[in-house]
Amino acid sequence: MQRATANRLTPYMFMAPAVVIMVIALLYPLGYMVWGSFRDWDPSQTIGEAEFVGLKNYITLWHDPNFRESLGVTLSFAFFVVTFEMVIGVGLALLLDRNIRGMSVLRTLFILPMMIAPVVVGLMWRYMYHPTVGTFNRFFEAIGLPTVDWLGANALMSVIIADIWQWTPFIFILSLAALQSLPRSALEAARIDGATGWQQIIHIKLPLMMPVLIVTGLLRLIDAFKVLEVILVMTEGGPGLSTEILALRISRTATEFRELGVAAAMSNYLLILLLFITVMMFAFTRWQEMRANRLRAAVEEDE
Amino acid sequence: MATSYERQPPAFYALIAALVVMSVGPVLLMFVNSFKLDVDIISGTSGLIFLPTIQNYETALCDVLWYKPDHVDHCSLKFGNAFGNSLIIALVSTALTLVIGCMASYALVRFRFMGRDSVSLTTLMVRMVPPAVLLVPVFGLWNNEFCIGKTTYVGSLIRETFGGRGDVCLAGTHSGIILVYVAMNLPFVIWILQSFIVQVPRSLEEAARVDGAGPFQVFFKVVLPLIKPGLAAAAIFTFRIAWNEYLLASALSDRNTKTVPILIVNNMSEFNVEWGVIMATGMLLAIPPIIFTLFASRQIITGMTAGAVKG
Amino acid sequence: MAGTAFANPYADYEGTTLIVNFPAHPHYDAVMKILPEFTAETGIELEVDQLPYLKMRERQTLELGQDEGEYDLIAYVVFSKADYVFADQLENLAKYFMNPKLSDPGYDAGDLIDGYVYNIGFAGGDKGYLEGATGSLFGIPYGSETSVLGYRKDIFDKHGLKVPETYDELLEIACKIPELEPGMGGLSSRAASGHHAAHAFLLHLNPMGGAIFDDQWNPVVNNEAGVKAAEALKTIVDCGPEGATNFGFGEALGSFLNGDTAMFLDTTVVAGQIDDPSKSQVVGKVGWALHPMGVERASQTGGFGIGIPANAENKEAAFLLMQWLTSKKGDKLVAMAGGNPSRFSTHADEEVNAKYPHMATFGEALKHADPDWRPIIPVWGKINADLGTTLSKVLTEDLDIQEALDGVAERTKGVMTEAGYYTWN
Amino acid sequence: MPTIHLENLIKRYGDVEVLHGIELEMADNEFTVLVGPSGCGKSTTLRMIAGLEDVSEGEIYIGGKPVSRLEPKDRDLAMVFQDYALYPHMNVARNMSFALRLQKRPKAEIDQKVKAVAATLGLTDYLARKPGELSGGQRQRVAMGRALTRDAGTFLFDEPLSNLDAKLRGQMRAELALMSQRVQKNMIYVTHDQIEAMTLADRIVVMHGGYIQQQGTPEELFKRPVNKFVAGFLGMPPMNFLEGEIVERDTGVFVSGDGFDLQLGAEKAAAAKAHQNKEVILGVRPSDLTFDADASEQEALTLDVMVSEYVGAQSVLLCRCGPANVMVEVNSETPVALGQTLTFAVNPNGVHLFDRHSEVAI
Amino acid sequence: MPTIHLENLIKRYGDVEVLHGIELEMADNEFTVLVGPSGCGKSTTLRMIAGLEDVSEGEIYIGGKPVSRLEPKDRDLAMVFQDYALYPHMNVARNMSFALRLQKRPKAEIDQKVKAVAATLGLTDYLARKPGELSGGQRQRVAMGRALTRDAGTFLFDEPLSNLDAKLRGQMRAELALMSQRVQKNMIYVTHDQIEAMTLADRIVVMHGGYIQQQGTPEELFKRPVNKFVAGFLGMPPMNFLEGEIVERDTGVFVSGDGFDLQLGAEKAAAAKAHQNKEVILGVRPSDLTFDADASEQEALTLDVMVSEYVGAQSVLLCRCGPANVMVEVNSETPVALGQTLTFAVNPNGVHLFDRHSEVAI
Ligand SMILES: Nc1ncnc2c1ncn2[C@@H]1O[C@H](COP(=O)(O)OP(=O)(O)OP(=O)(O)O)[C@@H](O)[C@H]1O
Ligand SMILES: Nc1ncnc2c1ncn2[C@@H]1O[C@H](COP(=O)(O)OP(=O)(O)OP(=O)(O)O)[C@@H](O)[C@H]1O
Ligand SMILES: [Mg+2]
Ligand SMILES: [Mg+2]
Repeated sequence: MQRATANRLTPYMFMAPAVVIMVIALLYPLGYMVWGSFRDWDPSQTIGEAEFVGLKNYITLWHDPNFRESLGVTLSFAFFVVTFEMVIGVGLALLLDRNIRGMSVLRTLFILPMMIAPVVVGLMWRYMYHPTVGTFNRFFEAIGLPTVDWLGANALMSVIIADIWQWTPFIFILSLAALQSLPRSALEAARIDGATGWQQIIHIKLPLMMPVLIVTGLLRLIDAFKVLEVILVMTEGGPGLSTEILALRISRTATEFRELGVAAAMSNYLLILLLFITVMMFAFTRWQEMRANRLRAAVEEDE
Repeated sequence: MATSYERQPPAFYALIAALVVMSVGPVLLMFVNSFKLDVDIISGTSGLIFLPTIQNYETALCDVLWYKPDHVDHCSLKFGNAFGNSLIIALVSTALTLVIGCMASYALVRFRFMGRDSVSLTTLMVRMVPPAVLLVPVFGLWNNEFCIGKTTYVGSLIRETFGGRGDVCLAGTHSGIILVYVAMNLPFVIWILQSFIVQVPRSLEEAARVDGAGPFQVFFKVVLPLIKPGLAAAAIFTFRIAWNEYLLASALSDRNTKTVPILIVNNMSEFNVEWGVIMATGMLLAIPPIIFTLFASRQIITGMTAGAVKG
Repeated sequence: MAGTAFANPYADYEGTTLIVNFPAHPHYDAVMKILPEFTAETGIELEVDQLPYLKMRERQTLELGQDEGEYDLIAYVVFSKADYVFADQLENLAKYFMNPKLSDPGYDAGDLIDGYVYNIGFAGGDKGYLEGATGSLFGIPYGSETSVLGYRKDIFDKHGLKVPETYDELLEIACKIPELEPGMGGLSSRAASGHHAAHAFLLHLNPMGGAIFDDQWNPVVNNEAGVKAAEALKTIVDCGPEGATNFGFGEALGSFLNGDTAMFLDTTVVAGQIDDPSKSQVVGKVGWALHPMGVERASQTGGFGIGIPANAENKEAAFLLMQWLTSKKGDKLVAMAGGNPSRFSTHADEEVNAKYPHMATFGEALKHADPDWRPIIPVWGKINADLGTTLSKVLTEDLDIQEALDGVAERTKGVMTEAGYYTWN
Repeated sequence: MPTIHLENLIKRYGDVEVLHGIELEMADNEFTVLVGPSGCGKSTTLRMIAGLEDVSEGEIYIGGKPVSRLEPKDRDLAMVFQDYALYPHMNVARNMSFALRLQKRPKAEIDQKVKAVAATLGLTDYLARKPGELSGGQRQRVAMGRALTRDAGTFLFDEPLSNLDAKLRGQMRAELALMSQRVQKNMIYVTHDQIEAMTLADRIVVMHGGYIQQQGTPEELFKRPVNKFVAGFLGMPPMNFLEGEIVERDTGVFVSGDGFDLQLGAEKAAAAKAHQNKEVILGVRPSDLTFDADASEQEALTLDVMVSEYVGAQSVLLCRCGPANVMVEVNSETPVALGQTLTFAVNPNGVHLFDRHSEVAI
Repeated sequence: MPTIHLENLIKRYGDVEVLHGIELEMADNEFTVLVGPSGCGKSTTLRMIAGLEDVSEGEIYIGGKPVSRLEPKDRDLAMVFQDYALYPHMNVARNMSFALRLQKRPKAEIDQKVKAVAATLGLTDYLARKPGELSGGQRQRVAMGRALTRDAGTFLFDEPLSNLDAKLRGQMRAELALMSQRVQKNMIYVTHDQIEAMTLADRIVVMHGGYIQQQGTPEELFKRPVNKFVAGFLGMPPMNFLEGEIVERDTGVFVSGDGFDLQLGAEKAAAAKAHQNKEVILGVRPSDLTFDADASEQEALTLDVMVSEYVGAQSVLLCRCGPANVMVEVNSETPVALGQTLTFAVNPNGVHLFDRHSEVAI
């Protein structure tokens, strides 16, 4: 009998350490932050001293055009970044999913960009984007192309490119790992069934990788909303607000404007947004499962 | 058994080469620059027409060098020390995160239990908090809540042995930073590993259970080895994040627990961007994670579960 | 006993270790070189925590918030003064200067550059953040700077150009250079979104006779002086080196060091780098002149001061260090080490001038230093940011200057109301 | 070793009920074989005994005490899985020794045990291989070996020999038979193979569609199947079924249908009488039909040969008798022409009768 | 349909050589069955033909042209895997229709085909299930179905029936036999089941340890095995082997050993003469030993019964003849006591002789 109870406790035993740590180190501060978002909170005050202002922070933000603008920037940034990285990353993984000599070296080469400290990456790209001495424009000049005003007119694009460069490896590695742990026999069967390389990818590999891909995309999305250092170093959000994504604005609000309350409120907006996306995603997958089941039921009906 | 390598069309290699150039190019540039004087870097003398100098590395490593390079008149960078901190923090936190993380995700995948979904969603949610916001509360908590009063026995003991003042707090200690990193990376690990654990054939676990393995034995002896690819991937990222994270580290570390990224940032006052030194430090900083990746990515191998079951 | 005490005021503090928080900044790099001397002389150990100044500010905000802080002495940026004093986190220096055991009679406070002192040290006087009847001293300027005009002697000689005295001349020459020297920019100024742009604008605002606020805290940036300043900035950037629109300080200076521009109008701290062959290609080719005048001469003042945190552990010792650093002796040492002195005497000192010919000019510039070139109030950060982004739009997206500034003024008004500056009228 | 008792065991997957109340009592160290068509619930039953599927309803008793809440490891049993379920990251040796290593047995003992089992399974050369590098049969043997190295109280086998060749199968069967006598253990064994079932079982349990059809000694089931399904399921080639009805004549009781008219032996007749003129199904095993040209009408079937299958010593003839197909075996030497009509004597004790509707034996 | 020709096929895994030069020629739409003990290389051969394992040496010709460099899809074949290899994410229907969908066949046709095949395999109720929710046998049937829905030029089966019960197996066998006649295709079929091999094969190929031992029609192999291995491998219960030697007496040629002294029939004698006094092995199938109390010394074996196994209609007796074990079959009715000594007449045409060293048939 007591075994049965032990049995029931197992999952909790497995969960416990993770839960404890996250509660201490994330949920608690998180609550702190949510609580703070209702106060007019200056970094040199402790939260206790800060004056309670209710929803004021949220409302002011809602009407603040700058906030909206950078929300827009954030969304488009996240969208492009994630889409491109998914496509390139998965593509690369599919390309490298074979055993050729020096594979692990190749992999490492491709992961390299991710391993450089963000600040340095930022500097590096800022350097390469430099209008005159920058690598790109020098190259363009060399081959007689018109130079591009990278961090000026096309700042957002430039930032996106840099981020893609740095974070595609993330998708790449995870999808590669997923690919490698697919059931080989199913793939053999597919080859016998006359599937071309493409068809194998579309009908077998991708569907079987889907769980990993969804999660990966989601995590990447979340991170895309949090990119900070690279952009900070590259453009400091400029020109104008054209690259001031929310994370950046949040940290500026916290440090430059010294309005922690507002910063907190801002990140709560961000949080809500992300939650919304996430829940939508799950809702969608769930819905698909349900549909599949219903179909199944239907079929088993008319048998 | 010797694996036979597939031969590939030249086009394939061409493509790969191109991609490699794209991804490695900037790093290469950075590498080259780290051997230039700032003056050459700024003037962007591209290509390799310059006389390489190790000055930058000397500056970066000035506190570990046995001799005193003449161009540095005082050694502002405590690289050696910081490097040590980074290593400890990154390794420990990665290890912890992986173990704890995959236990949790195993529970989430294999067991149905109260509040399962809410847990898994919460984990994701906490991942969404921008560090910029965590900064202030965490700093407050680490300095005030998570402390041993200096009056208490333990506290006073520590103070006597290690010196310092005020209560003994998480802030400024390795464990303080490690704790945050573990927490930060857990959601990621948990979520990634879930999708790998799902793919482990259940009947293997069943076999183990019949063979007399308890839940933990099943997990550590059967499941864990089979999700190596996932683990490796996860490890790479956790390590990478723990290694490069700047914001929280800068808030939680004191002068003796600084990590290398902090050094770098501190080194670039906007009045005087020391390009060379930063590049050099950047390169040095990149080496450990690269080595780590090299080893980890060997674990990402095909056919872990070959021959396990029919189906 | 007492005899020794007289002999050595530092005796009581021998062996104590001070933890000091300095910015990563050429001046303080110079300071680092002279600190060993202090330890040698006083037996007071030092541990320095050097941070880039924005980071330093964050760090301090967090540290000063604690009831027991780490730092005994901090260098702070001018605009932190308001916050720290307001939050009661800086020691009022009065009680130390009053303490005979501590204060050195030979310390000639009058010799300190008053512009700096008022700007950086004082609080509680006029407008709340300046000197004045109600004001008192919370810090001492250290590593403070002013704006001067650097120009390429060789270029100017080559084309027989005259060093600009007024803004009109400045702008004219700035735009003539690119024609004379193809590929070379006139004057390299920072312009990147954020505080770079704002700073560059303010650089021209006072000379043009403008200001952010009038005495009733009403925003007046959008008066025609303001517009003139903005136009000046725009002209400069347009005639500047390629891609100047998103230059930060780094690029701006970079292009000057690189010989891509003929003039550089900004802080004095760059002098050191310009003469460093490992960084610059224009060593010895640069001459210095006063910040050109518009309707008046008004060179910017800025940089750092040093003060004692309220939650410091060894305040007396900290004061001693502070006093030593800013004493005539210390000041000269720093100057020789390549820092920027904060005493008139040092600027005049021929030994210093021998080593750094430009010092005289700098000293001259300081006479025109304007302590109130921008308000030092808690909400400034926000206004500054807004100003910065808006100007950046002006420079990149050709937003009309007048309406841009009107916008700033309006939003500023909002902020100020919010912050309660109009409670009395 | 403990008795095992299944009490009204029910299993549902979602709302599909796949086991409808299994009642089963297995005596000490009895060798029980579960047979039944694919998908009838054999594996499920086995897995429930092992504790791998939870019990939807009913209870399992091992040695008298209810175990359906216990973890598998607390039920003291070893199992061979239908889909091998080998640990892909361990080589054969480690696969087989896993359980023992968990029990922290002394190294020497483990080695010796593994070696011994490997030898009997002919795996000695493969001990160092990973499952991925083995052939199907070799994998199955490893799975088998994993169970045999244990000395658990109960052994569960789910088609442990299905991938082995006749020869090897024969050997393993002998091995098992020996083992079940030597070590006194309970064995529950799922198989498809007639011969295996017949030779190994102390008792055979025939399942169909989630129900138990009949259980008993091989001989019982073979001689006295309780219904048409069991009769048809056991025996290779399968029993022949012919539709007919009981007619009583003064000469005796006959079962007659399209193409035959057969007199029943004494005691069958007695049983049949009750079913006067009822529609029945006549069942005769090929082995009860012997080629005999001069057998009399009412003790024989006359069949038209359609197909002749060569099966080594014997040939199987597929013939027609009226509307029905009938299989018979003849010695391969007997010359047979297709389309030829032959008479086969019916062994009177080999006659089975079933009610045509309930399909229950008469 | 194309002929298939394996030319000196060699396969190495690392440095383990598992196939040593397979030579095989298969005529148009011939039904070839590969049999052999577990691990002898059947699957490997099949997988090489399919193009799933690359050829270490030698060449494969399909319809005359070398294919060993071709992708599987370009070889126009369908295959059933020993380990099912179902697509875990597709339900049964989609699993079976995958190939057709790839070929962009019209929806209607696909449905109709799938339905048809599912019906013959008894999978109709499971079309919507995912493989994970199927029983072992059902999975195997799906694997089978996947091949059958194709109309490829060549069909490869790797033990497609090993998890099915006798009944179903019988049906499927019939199905296959029919199909192989109806659709004119090449079939290469790996099995362990004697009966399957015998009944389905146009030609049987016996493999052992990576070599082909013998190939030919079932009857050939059964009647004239070229060596002891083949003789012992085919036939259930297996052939009995007794060590003895050839002795020529004036009465005729005898093979005599410990416990027997048997006169050889005419043509065997002729063959045997050459091997005067050579050490040989006498092989007799149980089916060639018939219980006959009054058979004469030199045409019979006298055996002591040790074990009696009940196998339905027949019982198998395990007896001793001198040092050797001998299996015989008797009708279950014949009363037999253990330890009893019985005489069995030997069918003179059922006598096989092998050289004791080379084990080659004489
Ligand atoms: N990947 C591999 N690495 C090394 N050896 C292997 C590998 N795969 C198979 N073998 C060996 O090759 C031999 C032939 O394997 P194969 O699967 O062809 O046997 P099989 O005839 O199919 O046996 P079964 O009837 O048991 O399936 C076996 O001894 C096996 O151990
Ligand atoms: N996870 C599941 N969900 C739904 N139905 C299932 C599941 N697993 C098995 N079944 C069904 O339960 C029935 C019994 O399955 P089981 O595996 O016990 O059959 P079996 O007797 O072992 O057949 P076989 O001899 O083919 O292995 C089958 O019809 C199968 O389709
Ligand atoms: Mg089963
Ligand atoms: Mg095989």
